[in-house]
Amino acid sequence: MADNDQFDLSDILSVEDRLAAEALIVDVDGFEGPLDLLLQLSRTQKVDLMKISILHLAQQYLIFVEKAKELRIELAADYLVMAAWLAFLKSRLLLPPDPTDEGPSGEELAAHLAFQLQRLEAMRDAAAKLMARDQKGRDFFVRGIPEEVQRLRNVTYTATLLDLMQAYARVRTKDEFRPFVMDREAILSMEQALERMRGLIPFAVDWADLSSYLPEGWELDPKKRRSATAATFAASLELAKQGQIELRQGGTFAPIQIKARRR
Amino acid sequence: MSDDQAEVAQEESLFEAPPLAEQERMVEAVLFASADPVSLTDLAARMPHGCEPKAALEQLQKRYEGRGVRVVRVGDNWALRTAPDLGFLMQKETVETRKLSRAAIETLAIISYHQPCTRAEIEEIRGVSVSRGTLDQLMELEWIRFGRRRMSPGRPVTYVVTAQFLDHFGLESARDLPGVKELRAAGLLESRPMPGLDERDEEDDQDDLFEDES
Amino acid sequence: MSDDQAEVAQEESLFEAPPLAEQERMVEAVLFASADPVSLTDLAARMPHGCEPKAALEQLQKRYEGRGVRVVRVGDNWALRTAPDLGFLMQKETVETRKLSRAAIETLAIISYHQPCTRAEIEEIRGVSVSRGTLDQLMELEWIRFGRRRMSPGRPVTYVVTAQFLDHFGLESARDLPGVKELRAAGLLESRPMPGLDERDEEDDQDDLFEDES
Repeated sequence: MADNDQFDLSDILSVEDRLAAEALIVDVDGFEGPLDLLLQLSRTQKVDLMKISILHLAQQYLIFVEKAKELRIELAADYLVMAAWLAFLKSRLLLPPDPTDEGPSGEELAAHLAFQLQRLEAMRDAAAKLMARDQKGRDFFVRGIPEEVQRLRNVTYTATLLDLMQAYARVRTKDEFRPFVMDREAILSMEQALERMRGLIPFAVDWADLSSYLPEGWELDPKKRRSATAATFAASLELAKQGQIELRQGGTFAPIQIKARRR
Repeated sequence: MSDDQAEVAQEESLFEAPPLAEQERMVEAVLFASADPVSLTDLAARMPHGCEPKAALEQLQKRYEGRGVRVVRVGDNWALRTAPDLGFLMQKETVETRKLSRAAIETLAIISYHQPCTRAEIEEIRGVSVSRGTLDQLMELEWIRFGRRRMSPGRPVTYVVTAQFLDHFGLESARDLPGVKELRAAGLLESRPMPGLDERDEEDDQDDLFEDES
Repeated sequence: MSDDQAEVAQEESLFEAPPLAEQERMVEAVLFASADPVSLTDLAARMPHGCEPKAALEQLQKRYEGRGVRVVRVGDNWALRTAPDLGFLMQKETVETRKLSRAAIETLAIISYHQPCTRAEIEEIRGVSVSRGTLDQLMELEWIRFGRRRMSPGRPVTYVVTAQFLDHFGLESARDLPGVKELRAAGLLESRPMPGLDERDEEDDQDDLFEDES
């Protein structure tokens, strides 16, 4: 508020009014929104919230807002929205009900507002009770020297039948092994993959990752792995189509697993 | 233990479980060693086969009645905590916590009494918007966490209180919150839509209440 | 307590010291919550005026005799510790599954195809030496065991696969393992056999197979 305004105000208003105005400024800052203000105002009625007069409360609120306007206090939009709504509620409560109107009655709206106020008050109460409870690290304490739990690792090893057979094949062919030589050595065709898979399928009794069906050694070179993966995948789709294998995948980008189809 | 029960126990285990008094010692040792609450499952997993941690725990709890340390229940877990009336001896151990704002305290209370609770519901009760920082602060304290998304339009996230919240405030479960029965009886924990506003999505809120605690 | 002492105590404190049982609770709570062992001086400083932590501590120590937790002296300080015989409860076992090493799976494969099979034979087939650890590991897994000693010079020990092996790999017998021809047909053997190294010896092996098992 500019100094000028202050000066004007002091001219117009009595000392009492000015004090009230100052209190108002402070208070509006202290309120957490219109509902909070309403709750505060309702306390001046000095009755149980269950018996509060909503009409009277609406009146109080409207006077408050009016006063704030007179004092050129900028009220946040939600205070004004509430004022408009309360003005509407007040008229509903005062006028006889219009039978053609389908909306909720003034009494219903008033009851809801009373409920909201009771609920807010109840939650404030509950919050205070919660914070008044004994708290950990303030009123009660945990063990000061916790003893670490030692973790013993128990390792179990696992291998699949395919691992076993591939290992044996690897060993038996080591002497005679020479790298696959092709015109394009990093390319595995789908036909090659299909032929290879056909031979393997009879032994694929358990679910196994498609990646374990790549030709020996191909998984080491990124280029070869890419080609072999694509070809093996295409071949597995073909085999699935022919009803020779089943395919499954746990989720997007999860490993694809295959096994022979039981007949 | 009746004869029948004894027989069942015998069948269940080839080895005889240690006597209850011994099991009580074990539960005592495990609870002493841990600063965090321990579950019955965890106890059973650590104790020899055939042990019944629940019976041992109940016996232990009785033994510590009126002592400087107590056996307390936190959700489905169990812990040892000093008796609250002796807190004055522990200035050295007292943890200085950041003072929570009024908004944070009220938000925490609303979540704990209304959980699972959406942000819109918190705002509806407080009558003002909830700042992101308030929820973040409560999350950082690990007093609230995300619950299941609400099955209403927009599938809003919900908030629920955590086991750490229960532990911090010495609560066995959210059912033990101060005055929760009275508030429910008074209908103040219901989500009541504004008359005239058709809020179908609010209808099944009550069923959700405390789903996580059971 | 003599009258004189009582008078001194009276003078020292305007308030009466709490009863010993209460002091014991206090000592218990402090020892429980403190991050370090606590000295008698420290206890006295924390407790209300007129308390006698030494007496309270002794009583507490007696109370914990034979329990899962004990009052122990650490230098000049005191602390609560879990009973040493319950140390096993502070261990948690976790099971971890790992793939067999290449050496192990190859050794296992050779044994399963060539059993009974000596270590020298395994080394001959693999073309590299087999470490004791590899065989031990397979023995520990109970996938291989000792077979009959070979009736050759030195009477070397042989290895055979076990029923657990068959169970793990879902085989009815090691005879069900595909032969080299089938492996080749399956594309598991990619290159052509070396001339001269025909598969006759392998067929012989198949006949030997499970001489010990039948």
